[in-house]
Amino acid sequence: MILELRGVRKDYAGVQVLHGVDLVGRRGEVLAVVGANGAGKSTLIKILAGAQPMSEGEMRMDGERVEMRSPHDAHARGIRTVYQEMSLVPGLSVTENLLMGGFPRRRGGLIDWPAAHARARELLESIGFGAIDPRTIAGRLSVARQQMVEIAKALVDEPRVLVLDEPSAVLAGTDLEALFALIRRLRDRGVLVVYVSHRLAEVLELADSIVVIKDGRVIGSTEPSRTSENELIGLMAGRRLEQIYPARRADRGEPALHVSGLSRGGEFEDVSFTLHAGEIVGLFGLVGSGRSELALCVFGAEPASAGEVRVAGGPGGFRTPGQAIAAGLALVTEDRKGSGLVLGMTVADNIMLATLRATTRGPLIDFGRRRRKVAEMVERLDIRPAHCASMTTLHLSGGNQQKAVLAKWLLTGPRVLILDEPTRGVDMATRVEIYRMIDDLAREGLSVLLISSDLTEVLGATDRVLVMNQGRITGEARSDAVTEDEVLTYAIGRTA
Amino acid sequence: MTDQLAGPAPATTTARGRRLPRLVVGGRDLTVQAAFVTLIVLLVATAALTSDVFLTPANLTNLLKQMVTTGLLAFGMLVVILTGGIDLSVGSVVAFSGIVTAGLVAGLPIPLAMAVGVATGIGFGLVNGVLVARFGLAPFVVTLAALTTIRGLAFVYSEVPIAPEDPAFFTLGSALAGPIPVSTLIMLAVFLAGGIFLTRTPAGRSIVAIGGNAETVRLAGINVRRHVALAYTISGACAGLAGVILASRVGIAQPSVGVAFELDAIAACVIGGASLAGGRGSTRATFGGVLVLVLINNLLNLYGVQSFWQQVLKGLIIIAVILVQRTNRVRT
Amino acid sequence: MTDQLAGPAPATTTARGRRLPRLVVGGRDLTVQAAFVTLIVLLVATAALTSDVFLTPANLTNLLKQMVTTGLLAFGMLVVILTGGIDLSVGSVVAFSGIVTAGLVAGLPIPLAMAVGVATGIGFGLVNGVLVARFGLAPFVVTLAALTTIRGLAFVYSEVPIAPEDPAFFTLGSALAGPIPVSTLIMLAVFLAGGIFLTRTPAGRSIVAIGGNAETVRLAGINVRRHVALAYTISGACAGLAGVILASRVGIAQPSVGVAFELDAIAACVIGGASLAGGRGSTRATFGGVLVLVLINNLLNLYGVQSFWQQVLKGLIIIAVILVQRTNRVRT
Amino acid sequence: SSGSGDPAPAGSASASASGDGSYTIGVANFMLSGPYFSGMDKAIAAQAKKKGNVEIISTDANGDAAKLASNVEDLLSKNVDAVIISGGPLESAPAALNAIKAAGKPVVLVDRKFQTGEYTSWIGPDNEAIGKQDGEFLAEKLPDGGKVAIIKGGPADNSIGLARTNGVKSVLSAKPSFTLVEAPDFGNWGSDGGLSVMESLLASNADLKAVFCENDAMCLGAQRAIADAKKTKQIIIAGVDGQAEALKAILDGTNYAVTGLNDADIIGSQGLDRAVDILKGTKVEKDTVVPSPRVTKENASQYYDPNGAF
Ligand SMILES: Nc1ncnc2c1ncn2[C@@H]1O[C@H](COP(=O)(O)OP(=O)(O)OP(=O)(O)O)[C@@H](O)[C@H]1O
Ligand SMILES: Nc1ncnc2c1ncn2[C@@H]1O[C@H](COP(=O)(O)OP(=O)(O)OP(=O)(O)O)[C@@H](O)[C@H]1O
Ligand SMILES: [Mg+2]
Ligand SMILES: [Mg+2]
Repeated sequence: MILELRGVRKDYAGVQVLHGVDLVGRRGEVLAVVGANGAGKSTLIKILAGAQPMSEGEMRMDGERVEMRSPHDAHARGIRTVYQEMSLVPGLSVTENLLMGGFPRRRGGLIDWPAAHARARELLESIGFGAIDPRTIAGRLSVARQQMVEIAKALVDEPRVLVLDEPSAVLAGTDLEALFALIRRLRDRGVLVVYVSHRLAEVLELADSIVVIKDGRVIGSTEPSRTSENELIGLMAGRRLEQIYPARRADRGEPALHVSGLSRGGEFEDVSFTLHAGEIVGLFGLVGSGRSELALCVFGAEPASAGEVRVAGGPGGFRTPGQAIAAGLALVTEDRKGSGLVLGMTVADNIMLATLRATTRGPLIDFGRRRRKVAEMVERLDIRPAHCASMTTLHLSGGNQQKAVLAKWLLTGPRVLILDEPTRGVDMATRVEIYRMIDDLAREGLSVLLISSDLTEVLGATDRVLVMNQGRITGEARSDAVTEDEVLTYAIGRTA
Repeated sequence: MTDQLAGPAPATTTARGRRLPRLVVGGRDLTVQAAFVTLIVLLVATAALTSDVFLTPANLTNLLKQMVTTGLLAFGMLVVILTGGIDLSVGSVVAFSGIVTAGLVAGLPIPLAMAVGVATGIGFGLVNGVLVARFGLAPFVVTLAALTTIRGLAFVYSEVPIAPEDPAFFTLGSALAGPIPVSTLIMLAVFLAGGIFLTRTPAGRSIVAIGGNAETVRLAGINVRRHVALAYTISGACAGLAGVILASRVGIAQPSVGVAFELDAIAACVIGGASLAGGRGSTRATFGGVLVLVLINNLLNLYGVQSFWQQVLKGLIIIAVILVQRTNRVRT
Repeated sequence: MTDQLAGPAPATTTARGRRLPRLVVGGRDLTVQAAFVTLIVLLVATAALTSDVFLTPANLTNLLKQMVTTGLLAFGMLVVILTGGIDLSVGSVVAFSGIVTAGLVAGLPIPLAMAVGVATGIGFGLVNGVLVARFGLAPFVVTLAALTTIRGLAFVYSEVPIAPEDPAFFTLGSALAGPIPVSTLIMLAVFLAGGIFLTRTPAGRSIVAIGGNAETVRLAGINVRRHVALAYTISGACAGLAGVILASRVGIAQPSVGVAFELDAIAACVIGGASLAGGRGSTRATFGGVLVLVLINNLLNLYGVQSFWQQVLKGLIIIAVILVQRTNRVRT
Repeated sequence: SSGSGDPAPAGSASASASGDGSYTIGVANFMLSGPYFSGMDKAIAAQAKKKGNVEIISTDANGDAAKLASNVEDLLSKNVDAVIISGGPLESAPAALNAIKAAGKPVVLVDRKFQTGEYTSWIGPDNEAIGKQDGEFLAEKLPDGGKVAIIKGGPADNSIGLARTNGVKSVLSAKPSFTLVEAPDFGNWGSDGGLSVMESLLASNADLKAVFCENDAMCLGAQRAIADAKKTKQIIIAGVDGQAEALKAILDGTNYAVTGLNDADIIGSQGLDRAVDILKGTKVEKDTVVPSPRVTKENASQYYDPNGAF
């Protein structure tokens, strides 16, 4: 089986996003598609999946031209897709989400629920996700589990082509290994797997061939054996990146934030740590270890059941985010769409959201000053496109959305910046920029807490790392004096 | 499979808040259901203890009769609400189907006339559904316009009430099966069949899923438009049926009947815990909501509360009920 | 800064569909606005060409007067709709504030009585707002209960209409400033100030943002509850003001006035392109929506369309208007 | 006619302005969505047609007092010669009356006499007298007295309803053998409301002897509830209005015993005559009470017209 795209073009309201993309995939192959944020990967995938019509070009399967007018057409041809954006129905059970397209029925046409649950369980087990109870309401699962359900959903009836758009972004540890094993098994069974990811190490490990997309064009295709991470980054970014993580000098200053004995029933227990000015501290843990809850609690967005948060030489015990912000805290949450942005508003509106009262003249917002501030941030963080200020945030690519969130918080002039998975779904080049920005901020005296499930990142970009396991801090180490294995051991909870 | 058609609101809204004591049976959290049943039991007990009329057969039959219209409309409304929509036109459809049926009785056999009445409801529902589903118009506005248009059409059909002479016209509305009115049985049958439809058929599940995340359902290859249109058609059918039954019960069809009926139907769904954002609601709890409303009305009447104060109290009680419900909702 | 307070609906709804010719000026897509202005111009032109009464000063003054109530309610409603809520209680608030004002005129100076009337509106709005914001109850249900309760209270205050004797009571509603009614000027002032509030003050921007994503706004350190409560209070204030002006204009306050006023207000917002999901809507376009509604009414009257057919046509025209609007909305 | 094309400025058009003896008369209905009110509107139009030289422009305010005022303004801007207001449940309309006065046109009120404001003439029923009449009938029919229920219409028409109820009460409460039970809930002037209010009444008052409703529509609903409760032989019904279905029920000898005729046809047609008389300069009575005969089985055939407007 061969899947071919020829000269695919796509524009959104006149803005050209894909400029004639060619792509060939064969059965039993893992075809990786890489590219910077906004390069057009997701758009390409939506076209493959029938979720978006192409403006021009053609698609062939086995040499035969196919028309894809709806996701239904794609399903019928055995193309199954896992989208970048989560797309489960949160209120329904895992079983329903999995079998939505076709339930087992009894005579009379009614759904046979016991059979449905059994089938869902069987499916989850067969692909190594047996830990998920199919009766659970999908919205109550952790993000990682939801992602696994999402993948399982694509495998309900043997696909011929499986398209995965950044499936690993929210996975770590054993979950990630399970996913890789699954992909390899599918490939060996003759499935074509189209794989999009910003984690290049992963791509090199998994892919049979790699296609690099830049600004809506294919600018190269290669094989893992013939390239390197650095070369790929260079291709994607259009320039060479010398170094991913800036060299850190651990010149930590005065204490900036004290967290002592902080607990919140069921989520985390007795968490204590201190952040210092000029310091970047990583907080590593497996997905679901309670880090995000902790961050929200420190930020005053959720009440603690015990313990205290205090800004050094300042107030503590924040009961609202407003108080925390006033004291110099800023929080970039892990869920851009859900709690980072107002997607329907302009980028300028979003960037100014936390500092609405800072640009007023009298009771009114001073639009001139506001425009200047926004332009400054857009330039400083290189948010693209450059004229994005008046664009609806929804239309920005994921990485640029993330930068807009960051811009919003930098404008508050924080002393302590908490970043929860800030590089999830962000391309390598942009990551490097983000690391450099974090580094710059720390040099200016900010203290940064970097929450991440990416071990390499946690060790590479920070001075010190805290490890969390099941709601407790189980380890602490200097980042340059600890190995990945040691950190993992703390995170999993086994003593080495 | 529980009757609660779908789970709690997305994580962001449930993320904050206190922990309250929960009632968990066999791994399922039944606190909300239990609180709700308690509420109804409390209402009934208060009524039974404080009024010697409440438990008389006459009053109970009354209660059963009085829940028919709200019940039928509430079920149809629930289906629409599950998709994330709303149907404001049901009161006008009640008027239209009733007056058309009464008007046709002169020339057609009664069952046929009634079938035509229900069919007009189906027709209006379908038009609403197509406008919402096919053209992507806001349900609130489409059905608001329908409310006005259909009410006008009812008056255009007949400005004056129509009272069919044939006493057989009254049968549907006044017949009893043992102690239970036939109309109540019809309403219960609708709820029963509706419950099965929503929990156990692919179409029903699709409707629930659409309210949760329509794009996902579309990407799963399901025809979202058709299912949304179906939901409004069901609501129209229920309203048509309610109109026919009401006309038969009153024995006279008025073009002015049914003003603000939609509000009680919506209130019943919401008291039953349905989310107006779609995707969450249960037939059983909606039926509970109907019970609560009818009980409140009946109680206020039995206590002889004066009409204006009835309105004041009814509003306050609704707030109280959803407040209680709210406090009991899952807060993780 | 455009007056459109926030961007188009999320991608899911705009994802499919045809390309239509666009009007782009200076990089901004003005197709929707242009279509809307065209619609109003067309309505006015039709009216002017086909009716010799339309352009008479008497009729124009009439038009200006007729838009006051819907206009005031529509602005308040827009603010609430922007937060993603709805206020069904405005009609009852109109009745309550009117009757209280008329009742107080006997004992208080007229301006004071009127201030008290507006204040009752503010009070009810605040209660609605607190119930929605503090207790997280569904706006639809809270304001539905308020609709019932406040209407009941209006009747409890006075079962019969109150007609103050003092002719000064009529001044507010009937005074003219040149050719323009003072009440119309007040309404225009509300729209003007409201437009500035929503686009150029931190509180206004917060309200718009809350409708887009309340959690994001909360985490940005903004007090979401307070702003939501503020939105309902503004709606209550507008309704209170509308009630006072209406009573003064009619010269008599009735407890039964204002039934279904909320529907016109909502229709005006939606015709103006506001999204009932919140976060999207514009004061200018809402004012356009008010104009469209008032023009339709006036035209149907001028043509002598029979009352029930007026209802039918009004519904159909609303559908047509939002269909046209829809087709013109960005489709990518 | 002095129709809309006439450039004559408002105020100058008096009765004599229409030299050809034809008139345009505006009808401002407060609400047409009740059979009684639409019957009245039709009666006015029918009478105008009969006269031949009168053109009618009818408007409906849909129950909105402000809209009534602007409808009247619309009519005045179309330069009608006179205005007839069918105020329905509206208690008064100062703004409308003031506008008409300012335009110097005559205004005839039909059915509803406004509590305040200046009008030229009024033609309508005496609601309290109708209530009294029903009460007297019940007293005759039930010499041993008993329990009598009263079903009120409710907010939308309050002072009319109040007058009717007070009429009944003034007769029956003077007789110690009668007990009056007022339903707490309103029937909202419709048959469906009458039905459910009656059902509630029957649940707590099994021993009712009669029921009085403020209009016939509610009585018709109440009659069904009584039939369903199998109490047709025990309870007699007294209404007001003379709605066709009620007249028929009375004629058929059911337990619908009496109604007070509040004839929309008569009031409407006399209202139009009155307006024309005024325009012609004829001297007219200011207030005219249209008699409301008591309709029972004996005389019902005289009033029942199966094809009547109301
Ligand atoms: N619905 C839309 N309307 C307008 N522009 C859009 C829309 N969706 C995407 N775009 C634009 O198309 C371009 C490609 O976006 P796409 O999502 O395909 O990028 P991507 O390669 O998947 O990026 P990322 O790595 O950040 O996910 C971006 O510039 C984006 O702003
Ligand atoms: N809506 C929810 N309902 C039930 N449990 C939840 C919900 N959201 C999170 N949890 C659970 O709460 C625990 C803590 O979650 P939290 O998001 O704080 O963890 P985390 O370490 O930040 O992991 P992640 O990387 O997924 O964010 C996890 O076990 C998670 O599964
Ligand atoms: Mg992407
Ligand atoms: Mg997390």
